[in-house]
Amino acid sequence: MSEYVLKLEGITKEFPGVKALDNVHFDLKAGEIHALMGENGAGKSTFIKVITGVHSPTSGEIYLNGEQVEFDNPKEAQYMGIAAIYQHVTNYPDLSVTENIFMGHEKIGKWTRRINWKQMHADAKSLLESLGSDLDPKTEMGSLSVAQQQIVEIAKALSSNAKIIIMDEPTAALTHRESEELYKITEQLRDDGVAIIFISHRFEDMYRLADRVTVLRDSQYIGCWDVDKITHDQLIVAMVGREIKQLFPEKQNQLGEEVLRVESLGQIGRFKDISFSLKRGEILGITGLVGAGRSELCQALFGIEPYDEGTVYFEGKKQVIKTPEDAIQLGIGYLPEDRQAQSLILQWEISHNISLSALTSISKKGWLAEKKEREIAKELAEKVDVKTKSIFDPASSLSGGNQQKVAVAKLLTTNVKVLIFDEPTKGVDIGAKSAIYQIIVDLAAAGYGIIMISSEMPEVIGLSDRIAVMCEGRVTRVLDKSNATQEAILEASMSKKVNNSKVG
Amino acid sequence: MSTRTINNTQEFSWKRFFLQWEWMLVALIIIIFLINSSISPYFLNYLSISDATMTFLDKAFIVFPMVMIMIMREIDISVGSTVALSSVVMASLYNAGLPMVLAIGACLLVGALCGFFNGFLLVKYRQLSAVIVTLSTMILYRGIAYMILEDQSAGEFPTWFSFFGWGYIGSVPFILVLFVVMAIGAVLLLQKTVFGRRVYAIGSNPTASRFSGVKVDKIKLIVFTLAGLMAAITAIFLTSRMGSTRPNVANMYELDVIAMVALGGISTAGGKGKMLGAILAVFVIGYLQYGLGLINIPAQMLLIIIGVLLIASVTVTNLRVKGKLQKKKSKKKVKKAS
Amino acid sequence: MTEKNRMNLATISKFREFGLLGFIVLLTIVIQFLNPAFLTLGNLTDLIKNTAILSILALGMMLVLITRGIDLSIGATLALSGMIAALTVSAYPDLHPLLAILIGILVGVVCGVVLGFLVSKVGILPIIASLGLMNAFRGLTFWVGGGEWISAYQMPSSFKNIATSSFLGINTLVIIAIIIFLYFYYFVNNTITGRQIYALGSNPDSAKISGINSHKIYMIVYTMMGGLSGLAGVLWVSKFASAQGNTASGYELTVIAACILGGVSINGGVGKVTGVLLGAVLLGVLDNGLPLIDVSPFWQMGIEGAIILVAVLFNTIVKKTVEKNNRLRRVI
Amino acid sequence: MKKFSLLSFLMLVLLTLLVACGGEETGSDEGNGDSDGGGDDAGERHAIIFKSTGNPFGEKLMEGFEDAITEAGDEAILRAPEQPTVEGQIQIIEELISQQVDSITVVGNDYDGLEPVLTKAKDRGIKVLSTDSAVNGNSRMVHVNQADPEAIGRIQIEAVAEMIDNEGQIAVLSATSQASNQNLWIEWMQKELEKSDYDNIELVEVAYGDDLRDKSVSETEALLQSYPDLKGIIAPTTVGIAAASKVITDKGLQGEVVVTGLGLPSEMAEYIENGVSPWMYLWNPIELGYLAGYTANMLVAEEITGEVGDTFEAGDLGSYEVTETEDGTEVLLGDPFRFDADNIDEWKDVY
Repeated sequence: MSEYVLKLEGITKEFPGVKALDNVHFDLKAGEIHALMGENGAGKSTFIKVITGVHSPTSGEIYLNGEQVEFDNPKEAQYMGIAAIYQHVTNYPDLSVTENIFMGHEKIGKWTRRINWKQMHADAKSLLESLGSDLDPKTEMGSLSVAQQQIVEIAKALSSNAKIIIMDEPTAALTHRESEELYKITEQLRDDGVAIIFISHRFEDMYRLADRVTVLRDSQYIGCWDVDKITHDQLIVAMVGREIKQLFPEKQNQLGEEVLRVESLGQIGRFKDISFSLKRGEILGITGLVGAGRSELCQALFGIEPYDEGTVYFEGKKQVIKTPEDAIQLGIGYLPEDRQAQSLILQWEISHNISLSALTSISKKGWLAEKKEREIAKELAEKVDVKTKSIFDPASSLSGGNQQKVAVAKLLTTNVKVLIFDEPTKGVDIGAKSAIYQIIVDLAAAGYGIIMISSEMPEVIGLSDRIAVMCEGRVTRVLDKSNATQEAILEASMSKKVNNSKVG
Repeated sequence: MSTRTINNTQEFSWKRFFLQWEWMLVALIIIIFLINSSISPYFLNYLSISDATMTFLDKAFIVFPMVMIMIMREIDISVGSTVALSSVVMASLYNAGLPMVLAIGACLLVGALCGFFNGFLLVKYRQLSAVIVTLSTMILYRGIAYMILEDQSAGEFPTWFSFFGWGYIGSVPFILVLFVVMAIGAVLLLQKTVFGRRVYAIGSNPTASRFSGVKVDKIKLIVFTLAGLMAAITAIFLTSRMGSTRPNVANMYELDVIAMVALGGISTAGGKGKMLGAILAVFVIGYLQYGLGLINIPAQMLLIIIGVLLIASVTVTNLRVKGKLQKKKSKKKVKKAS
Repeated sequence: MTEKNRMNLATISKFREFGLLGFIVLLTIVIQFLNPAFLTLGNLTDLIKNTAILSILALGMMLVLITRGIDLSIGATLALSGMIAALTVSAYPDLHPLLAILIGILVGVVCGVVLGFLVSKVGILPIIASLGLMNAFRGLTFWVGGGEWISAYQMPSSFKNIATSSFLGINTLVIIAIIIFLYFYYFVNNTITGRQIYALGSNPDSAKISGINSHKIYMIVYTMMGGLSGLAGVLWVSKFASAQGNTASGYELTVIAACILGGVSINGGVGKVTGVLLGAVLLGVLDNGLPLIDVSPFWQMGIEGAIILVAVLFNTIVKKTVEKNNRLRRVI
Repeated sequence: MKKFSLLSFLMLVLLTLLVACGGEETGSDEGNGDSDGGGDDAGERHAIIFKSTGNPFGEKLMEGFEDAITEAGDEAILRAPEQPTVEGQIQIIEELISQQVDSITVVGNDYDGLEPVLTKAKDRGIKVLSTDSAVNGNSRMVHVNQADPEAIGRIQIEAVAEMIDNEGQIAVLSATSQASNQNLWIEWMQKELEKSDYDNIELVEVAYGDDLRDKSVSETEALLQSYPDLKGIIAPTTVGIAAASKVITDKGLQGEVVVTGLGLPSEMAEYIENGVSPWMYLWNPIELGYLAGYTANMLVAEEITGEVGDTFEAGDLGSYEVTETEDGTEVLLGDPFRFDADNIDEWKDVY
C-alpha cells in the first residue's frame, strides 16, 4: 500500500486547439484535505474531470493506492471510490432529490433488482440531515435554490461512500453558516479517513481546511506546499505568476459627466433596491459571491430579463429597457459571462461575429454590405489585437482570450457609451488577461462608462474606480478605490442574515 | 494598441468552391437525367421536362420558409394542413359568392394567419417545442377544414383560375417561372441580407443572438408567417390544378417538404445549409419521382426509395459535418504544435 | 418555506392528473346526459377494449418522448408487423397464437432497432429518421402484402381469439394492456434503467458525467417502442380480423396526442405512466362518446385538435405560473 | 475531403442501385412484365389508375383490365397512388401523358378534381374513361359503371327487409367516400324506404366510419349502444361491412342484428358462413375491369366514341350499349352479384 491513495504523474490533456493540462503532478494522502488552487482557466476543472474519468488524459499515469489505473468512463472512477461535486451544477431538474443523490449507485434489491425507494428516501433524509438540511428528499430538484441544490450535490458525493471526494468550489454559492457547516462535515470526513481534494477561490477555505496546497497555472503544475509553510504573497505569486500590480495597466481615465443612473431597481426574486450611478470614463466594479444577483442586475440593465421595478436614467433622461435592442439603441453594450454560449457563434468566421450586433448599420436597406463589413471587422480586430491571420478564420479556432477579444470587438461596432463586462477574464490565460485589462482601461480613457462584474478580487480592486459589493440581491456596500481592500469586500459580500438563512 | 495586421481579403479557392454539397446535388440531377433518359424514351424532350415541373413544384414553395425554419432549429409539420385549410376557405368563400380575387386574398390571409399562430405560440411560450405546437395545429387546422367542407368538395372556379396550375408563359409553365423568380428572391434573402444573416445566427446560437440584439422572436414570427403564406400559395396552385378542393388535400406534404430540405443539406442541428441546396433538392426528388413514374414503378417502391433517400442524405450530411469538424481539429493541432 | 414549496409542486403535478381526470369525468357526465347508453357495462367494455391498443403504444411513446425523441414510424411498424404476422398465420394455420405474437414483436423490434441505431449512433434527429422509416416501412408493408389484404377467413380462429377471448371475464386485449401498464409502472419507477431514461431526458450532459450509457438507453427506448408497436400490430390485426397495407395510417399522431394530454413533456424528462393512461382514456372516451351524442364525424378531428392544443397550453401556463410564484416567494 | 468524396460516391451508388431495382420491381411485382420499356411500335398502351395501392378490389379490377388489354395484344399499364388522393392521381396522369399512352382509365378519387388534367390528356389525343368511381362528364368520354346506383340502393333495402321480416330499426354505416357514389346509393335507399311495404322499418341513423377499421368499429358499437333494438345494419362499403360484421360476431349477436351491404367476398366469407350477414352484394371487379379494358380498346380503335347508342361486343361478357346518365354517358356492367352461404366458398379466394 502506497502512502498516497491517489497519485497523478505527468498528466497532459489536449483538446482541439487547447492544451488544457500540461504535465501536471498531484498526490493525495488518506485522511488529508488537499487544496487545489489556481485562477479560472488554470485547468482545475479539466484536472478533476481526468480524475473522475470524464476525460481520459492524452498522456500521463494515474495511480490509485499505488496501482496504475485507467478510467474509461465516470462509472469506473465512481466504482473505485472517487466522487466529485462539480462547479457547474450537474443535476437532473425533473427528478427527485433522492434520485439525484443516488444517481449511478441506486440501492437495489439483491435478487429483484428493484430500486429500494424506502431505504433510499430514508438514507437521503439522514444524509441531508447530517448536512444540517431538512429538505424533503422527494422534492423535485428543479424547484430548489442553487444553494439547496449544492447541498444535494454534496450529499450525492457523500452517499457513494467515496474514499476520495473532490469538491469543486463547493462554498461558492453557500452562505457563511452553510460554509461553516460544510467545513465541519469536511473535517469529519477527513477524520473518518476520506481524502478530500478541495478546490476554491477563497483563501479562507484553504487556510481553514487544507493541509497541503497544489497550485496550477496556465494548465501547468506550479508546485505543492504545506499550507503552513507558504506565505500568502508567495501563494499569490504562484497562482498569478507575477506580482498582481504588474498585471494592471496604468489608468489615465478622467471622469466625465454622469451617463447612467439607476434608482431602486428590482427584479422579483433576483435583486432589489439597487441604486448607483456611472460617469463617463469611470470603471464601476460589481462584485460579490456567485448567486448574489450581479449578472441578473446587469442582464436586466441590458434588457435580457427586464427589471420589475425602479427607474433607469441614461444621459439624464428616463428610459425604459425591455429588450437587448432597446439597450443597444440607447448605447449600452454587454459582454456576457459565458462567451461561448452567450456571445460568440463559434463556427462563424471572426468578421461575421464582430458585425452581428451592428448589421443594421453596415447594410444598405437590408442588404449586407460585405465589403464594409470586412473593413470594420479588420479595423476592430486589429484594435483589440486578436491573434489571427485572417478575419475569415472561424472563431472556434481562437484561444479563449482571443475569443474574448472578438467578443469585445463586437461590442465596439455599435455606438455605445456604457459597456457592461460580465466576468471579462473568466477562463482566459494570463497573457490575454492583461491585454483585456489594457482594453478596458483604454476604453475608460476613451470616455466609455464601464461596469465590470468580477469575482476576482484583485481584478476588481486593481481596475475599478468604485466597487459595489452585492450580497443576496442587494448592494451591501459601495467602496471607493481608496478604501477597497479584500477584507472589506469579503465582509460586505457575506450574508448578515446568519440566523435567517433561506436554506434548510 | 497594436500594429498587427489582419487579412481581410480572401483568396478564391477552387477546392473550396467545389467542396460544397450543392455540387453534389447538381451531380445528382445530372445522373438522374442520364438514368431517366436511358430507362424511358419519353423523358428527354422539352415537353416532359417542363411539364414535370408542374407536378412537383406546387409544394416546393413551402421549401423556402422551411429552409429558414430548419436553419433556426425549428420545424413546422402543420404546413400540409395549412394548405388544406386555406384551399378549403378559398373555395368555400368563392362558392359563397365572393369574387375569386378576394377569395385568393382570403386564402393567402388564412395561410399567413395559420403560420402566424404557430409562430405566436412558439414565441409566447418559449418552453414549447415547435414539434408539439405544429403537431397540435396540424390536427387542428385540418380539423377546421373538415368542419367547413365535411365530405363535400368545393370548386367550379372561373376558367382563368386554372392558369395558375396549368398555364404557360410562352412555352414555360407559369409555376416554373414563378418558382424561379421566388427562388432567386429566397436565395438573395437568406444569403445576402441582414435578415438572412440573422436567421443563421439564431440557428447557430440563439442565446448569443439575443444577447447581440437580434430580435429573435420577431424573426421567428416572420418566418413562421412566411411558411403559412407559402403554404397558401401552394394551396392556390394545388387547387388550380384540381379545379376543386377537399379537406383531405395536401396530406403529408410536410413530409415531402422536410425531405427536400434535409436532402438540400440543411443540417438538422441548425445554422447550416444553403437555400440553393434545398432548391436543387426539389428538382432532385421531383425528377427522380417523375422518372420512376415514367417507367411505372409501383407506388410502394417509390415510398421506400424516398424514405431511404431521406435517411441516406441526412446520414451523409451528418457524417460530413462530423468529418469537417475532425478535419478542423487536426488542423488546429498542427498549428498549435508549430 | 421548504415545506410549502414541496407541497406546491406535488400539488401541481397531481393537479394535472386530477385535472385530466376531472375533465374525463365532466365529459362522461355530459355524454351520459345526452345519451344514457354511454354508461352501460357493454359500452364501457367496448371503450376499454378500444383504448387498450392505444394505451400500449402510448406507454412506449412516453419513454421515447422522455428521452427528448419522437417516433413517427410506429403506425407503419404496426402495419408491417401485423401484416407479416397475418401472412404467417394464413400460411401456417396451426401456428400457436403466442408464436404469432412473438413474430409480430420480433418484426417490431427489428424496426425499432433500426430507428434506435439511426438516432443513437448515426445521430439523426429522431423526427427526421422516423419520418424516413415511416415511408420505408409503409412501402414494405404494401410490398410484402402484395397489394392484398389478409381477411378473416384466412386467419385461424386461434389467432382471431387473441383479441376476442377473455380471461376471468376480462378481455385478453385489456389484460395485455394491464400487464404492460403494470410492467411499465414498475419499470420506470423501480428499475435503474427506467430511472436512467428519465435522467437522460432531464439532463443529457449530466447523464454523461453520471456514467449513463446514452446509446444504450436510446437503443432500449426505441427498441421497446418498436416491440410494443409490433405487439400492437398483431393485436390490431387480430382484433379487426383484417390486415391491410394502410393499417393504422396516421395513428402515430393519436398516440403522441395521448402522451401530450397525459402530461408528457416533449422537452424530455417528464412523464408519468398514470398520466399517459389517462390521456389514452380521454381520447378513448372522445372516440366512443362523440358518435354516441351525434357529433358530426367531421367535427371530431377539430375537437380533438383543439383539446390537445388547450391541454398543451394549459400545462405550459400552469408551469410558468408556478415558477413565477416560486421566485416571488424567495426572500431577498 | 476523402471522407466527403467517399460518402458522395456511396450515395450515388445507393441511388443508382435504388433506381435499378426500382426498374426491376416493376417487372415482377405487379405481374405486368410487359409494361416497362417498350416503344411505340409494341402496340397500343392502355393505362388504368386505381384509387390507391394495396386494395384487393383494385388489384382485381386492374387484373381484369389487363386481361382484356393483353387479349387484344396490347400493353396494359397499372398504376395507383400510395394514398387515395387527387394529387397523386394527377401526377400519375401527367406521367402517362408524357408517355403518350393511348388511353387512360381512371377510378376517380374525386368527381371533379381530375377534370383539368384529364382535359389536358384528351387534348393530347388520349382516350379517357372512368370506371367504378366516376369522374364528371366533362373529363371522361364514357364511364364504365358496375351497376345502376338505383339498383344498388334499392336492392340493399330489399335485402335487409327480407332479413328482418319487414320490421324494426335499421342503420347505415357508410364511409366518408371521396367519390359520390356512396351518398347516391344512400339516397336511393331512402327513396326505396318510402314505399309502403317498409312502413314498419325505420332508418335511425347514417353513421360514417371513414373506411378506417377502428373508426368503423366504434361507430358500429355506438349504433348498438344507442339503439338497443337495432335489427339491421347496411354498410355499402367494404371496410365498414367487415368491421360491422366483426363487432356483431364478437358480441355474439348473430341472429339478432343482421349486416348486409357491399363487401369483398374474401373479407366477408367468415361472416357469411357464420350467419351474421346472410348475404351481401358486390359486382365482379374482374369483369368490371375487363369491360373497362374492352371499352378503352374500342375507344382507341375508334369503333365507339362514347356517344349514346354506341354498341360493342366485349369478349365473353356479351354485348353492351352506351347509355345516357345525368352527367355524361356510361356502359353498365349489370346487376350487383349476390354472395351468400352457397356461393361464397368459390369466391372467397378470388377476391
